[in-house]
Amino acid sequence: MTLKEVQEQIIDEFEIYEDWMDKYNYLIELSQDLPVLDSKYKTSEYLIEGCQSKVWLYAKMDGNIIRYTAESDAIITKGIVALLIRVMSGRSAEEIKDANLFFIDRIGLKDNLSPTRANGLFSMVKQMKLYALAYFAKQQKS
Amino acid sequence: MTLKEVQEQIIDEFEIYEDWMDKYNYLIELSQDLPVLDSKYKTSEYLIEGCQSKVWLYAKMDGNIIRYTAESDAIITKGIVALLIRVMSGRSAEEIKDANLFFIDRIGLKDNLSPTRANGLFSMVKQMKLYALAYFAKQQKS
Amino acid sequence: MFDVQKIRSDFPALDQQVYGKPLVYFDNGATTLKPKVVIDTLQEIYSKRNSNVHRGIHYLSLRMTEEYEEARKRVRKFINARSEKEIIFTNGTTASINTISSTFGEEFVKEGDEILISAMEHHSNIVPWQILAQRKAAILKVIPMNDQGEIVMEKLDELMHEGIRILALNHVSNALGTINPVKEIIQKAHERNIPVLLDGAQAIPHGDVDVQDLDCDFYAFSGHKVYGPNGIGVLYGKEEWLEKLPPWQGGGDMVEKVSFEKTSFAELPLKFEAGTANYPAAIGMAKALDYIDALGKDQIAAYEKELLDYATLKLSAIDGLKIFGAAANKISIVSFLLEGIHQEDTGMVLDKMGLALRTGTHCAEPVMTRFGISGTVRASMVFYNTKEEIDKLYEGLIKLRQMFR
Amino acid sequence: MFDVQKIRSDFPALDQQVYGKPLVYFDNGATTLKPKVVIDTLQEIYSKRNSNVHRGIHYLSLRMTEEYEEARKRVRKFINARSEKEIIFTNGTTASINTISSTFGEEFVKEGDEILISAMEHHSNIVPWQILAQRKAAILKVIPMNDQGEIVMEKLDELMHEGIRILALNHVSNALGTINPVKEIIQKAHERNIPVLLDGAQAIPHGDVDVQDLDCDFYAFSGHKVYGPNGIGVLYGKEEWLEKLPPWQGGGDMVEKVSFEKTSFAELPLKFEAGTANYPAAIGMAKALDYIDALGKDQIAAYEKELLDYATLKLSAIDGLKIFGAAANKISIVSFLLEGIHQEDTGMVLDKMGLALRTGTHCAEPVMTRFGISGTVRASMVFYNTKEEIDKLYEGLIKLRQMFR
Ligand SMILES: Cc1ncc(COP(=O)(O)O)c(C=O)c1O
Ligand SMILES: Cc1ncc(COP(=O)(O)O)c(C=O)c1O
Repeated sequence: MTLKEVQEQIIDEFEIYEDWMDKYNYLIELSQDLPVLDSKYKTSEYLIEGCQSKVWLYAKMDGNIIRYTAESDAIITKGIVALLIRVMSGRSAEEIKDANLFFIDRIGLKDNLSPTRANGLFSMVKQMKLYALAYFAKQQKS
Repeated sequence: MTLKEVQEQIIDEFEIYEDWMDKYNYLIELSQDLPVLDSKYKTSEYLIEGCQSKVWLYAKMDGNIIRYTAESDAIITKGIVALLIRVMSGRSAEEIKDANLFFIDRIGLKDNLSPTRANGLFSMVKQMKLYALAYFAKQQKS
Repeated sequence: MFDVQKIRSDFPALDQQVYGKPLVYFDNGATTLKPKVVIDTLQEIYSKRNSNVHRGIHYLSLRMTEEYEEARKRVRKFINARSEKEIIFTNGTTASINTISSTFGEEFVKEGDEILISAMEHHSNIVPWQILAQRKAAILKVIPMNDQGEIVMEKLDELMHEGIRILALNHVSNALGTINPVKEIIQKAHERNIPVLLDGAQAIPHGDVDVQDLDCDFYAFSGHKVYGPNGIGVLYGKEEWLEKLPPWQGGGDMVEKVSFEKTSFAELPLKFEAGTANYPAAIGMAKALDYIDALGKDQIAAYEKELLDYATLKLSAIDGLKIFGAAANKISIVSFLLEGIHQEDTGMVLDKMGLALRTGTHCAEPVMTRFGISGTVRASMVFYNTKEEIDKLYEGLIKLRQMFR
Repeated sequence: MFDVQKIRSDFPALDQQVYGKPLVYFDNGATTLKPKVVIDTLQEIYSKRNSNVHRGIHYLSLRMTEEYEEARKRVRKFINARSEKEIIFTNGTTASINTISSTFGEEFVKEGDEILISAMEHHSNIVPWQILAQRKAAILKVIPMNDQGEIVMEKLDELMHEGIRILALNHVSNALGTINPVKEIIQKAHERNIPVLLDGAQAIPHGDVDVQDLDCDFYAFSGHKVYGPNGIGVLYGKEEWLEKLPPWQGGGDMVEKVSFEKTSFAELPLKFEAGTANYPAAIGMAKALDYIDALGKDQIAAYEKELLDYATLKLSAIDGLKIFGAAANKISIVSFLLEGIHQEDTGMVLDKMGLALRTGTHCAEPVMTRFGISGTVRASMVFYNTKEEIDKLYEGLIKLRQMFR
């Protein structure tokens, strides 16, 4: 699936939830499916700090693609992290660095990912793209 | 005339002026009648400084009564100074220190004599009373 | 009787929905909503009477200056200061505290001196002193608190000695709600010649403050936390102290005469008011104080106590809910956590139910560190809140617990 | 066309009488009146949307934060700064200048260093540097002006050398109206590695300011002088400078992490914004900037130039009237005296005719000293003023001369 297709899939999934509580319930569910981050990455090096919750993000190159794993101490944030990883992980650096994450807005989570919301999610997306940018630059050089 | 009577006289005089310009014309006239302050008193020692115009005030004891002479570099202020001297000068220290200057309000000059109006007139009245207070204290002692 | 419904109708912002749910505003510790009289005052000033104060001799400027100085008198009366000279208008508690940390600091704090604060301060009453301590190579000492969130008085006695230049303490803690025994503490400090600054940001909205009775040397608060506009605050200082301090900011209004060779400063209070004053906000704040007085400070305190007791009882009954701050003497703030649920999750879910609570450290990170947590959820209630709203919070939390089990 | 009558109807305060005469408001240099859109914005915020910014995660707080940050973007665009990080909200020009005199001063000014200002500065751009000079034993140097009220450029060249740490200059003089050739001066300063702070309080309301084009290092202005509310101002600073400077005030919002041992500061721009922001005023000011842009900065400047030329011609014709400030490049300010008549007398009489002018030193005492006078009468005109109003001033002055002959 393309980046666009995954996002549309997510939008479809959320469409059935009319109510915020249902959306949150679904995010809580998603948070439980997020693979555990190896505790050796739960250090300040991988920490993305917001005002409220913490996110740890680890990225590694797997051939041509980037794989992310992450974790958060807050559950709804973790659910969103799970979505971000579902959309972004396993793609090429080039695709990720230019990714237009339209699904966030469409499923009503814009607040959580806006820079004025002092939390780690906005920084997380930035960090995901930064990793991609770095790998991409490396690829270009070699 | 008592302090009260002089003030009532002034109020009567101003009653005929309906218009501010007429009042000011009268004050300009009054300013010309103010006896000149001896230039030796136009020093910083006798200066009462406001934000805009300057007032110099000199007081001397004449037997039991206080005589004021004063001067200002602004003409309307000088007119008001003339009125203040007409009301206050030549009276006992006791009378001056407790003087209720109701005429100011009644002839519409309250603004000019309010503490929020950053000029010398408010400080001048204060200074006149301070002189009186000082003389009064001296009299009481002796 | 305290007619809450009538009072609520004075606050237009209470009458709204968020996410289709009626708003429950429990974020009053961050900023209070404004009564109509305050909003109208701002509107009238800007629509009709606006003009810069102090130096003008034209009609509008004179009238505005009078109103501004009336506002100062109003504040003087509200906190019972001796004179208007002791009332400095600033742009908030933070600016008031920084005024003192800078000027008092400049004048009286030397290398090796100690500055005493408490473990429950808001960042605004920590960081200015840290900056000062660093600049002057002075030492910042901290009075600890106990598990209830109260100052440990015995420790205070130990810490207080002649080497301390100033004690800066919040009157009421914004994170825990604790009302500190400031009168007693000030007495102890004065016995050792230590002046005391009180951060009154959270105290002023909730009860009677009499600076003469307290005998504090400085008192700071914000307009926006006491039902007034933003951008205005108060620094009270004893005249004898303010006379001794150098001015802080330089600019218009705070000078008497200016030349390139020599500048002399204005008398109090203007010495500390550089630049164009926020007179509309000062006048707006005075209206807020009128509003409070009309309701009655005692009645407000009594009603808010009722709210606090009700909320404490109700929330304590929730399984796994822990309240932080159990001081014997508290304002109507309940800071809590649900076991196993991050404060952010709690805040986000409650938000969608129309409940506005603050979550996080409440700008009092050391308090969180003290309790070994990363933050709390805080319900800060005031006289326009109701028990029904507390019930909604209760129900919301019950639902939330089910979601996260 | 520039439809002044339509514009006037946007400013409710213009529609009033004082002493039974229609108000002629020529005190715009002190503070401007506010368009309805600004007043309404404040009212709407306080009635509906008010909530403290930045840390909250509930609906109202998030919306308010967005609006506040939008206002910052608006300001960035208005002065063409590179990024929002360079836009610090303060509570006015005075606070903006003091921020730099304190932080830049703390960091970069040492004993014997020179600070350069001009002979036509407002007290707000003199006193902060005097305080700094005194604290650091630095030397304040003054660029003289000529009889027209213009910077003497040759003297500037002489005075400018490597020992100067900073040059602080008004973009436009509030007492004389002079528009300084700041771009050229900044170039000269930069050739000698001298950073430049511009006091833009009087420049921003009158024309286009592009901080990148000017290449100034710091730029300060006030909301209330640019048709916005009181209690808000802007400090622009080049990012590389702001990064180098220590924070000024300590408090909430300007910190990243706080502990008693170690506090780290927030990123720009929050590093310089301690305490609760005046977000309603910031948003109100942004509306004022929108209003100005809708009118068109060039159109405003052209119309105000017309007013200036008309007023200059008209007033010059009055016997014994002397205008102070005859710079080739001026904003619409006419500062004058009538021979033999004290400015206070002039102001008081004009006031009673409904004409609001400022009299005195205009917080620029050294300018008065330079011209050997104790003050002037100042008509400061903006786009909502009219030639008919200037006619009224002319007639008023004629009448006044007769009274005082
Ligand atoms: C040139 C200039 N600088 C600074 C200021 C000070 O502005 P504020 O009083 O808004 O801080 C003014 C306004 O009086 C001014 O005209
Ligand atoms: C106890 C306390 N001190 C200081 C402050 C700072 O007030 P402001 O942000 O209005 O300057 C606050 C408000 O957050 C507070 O609660």
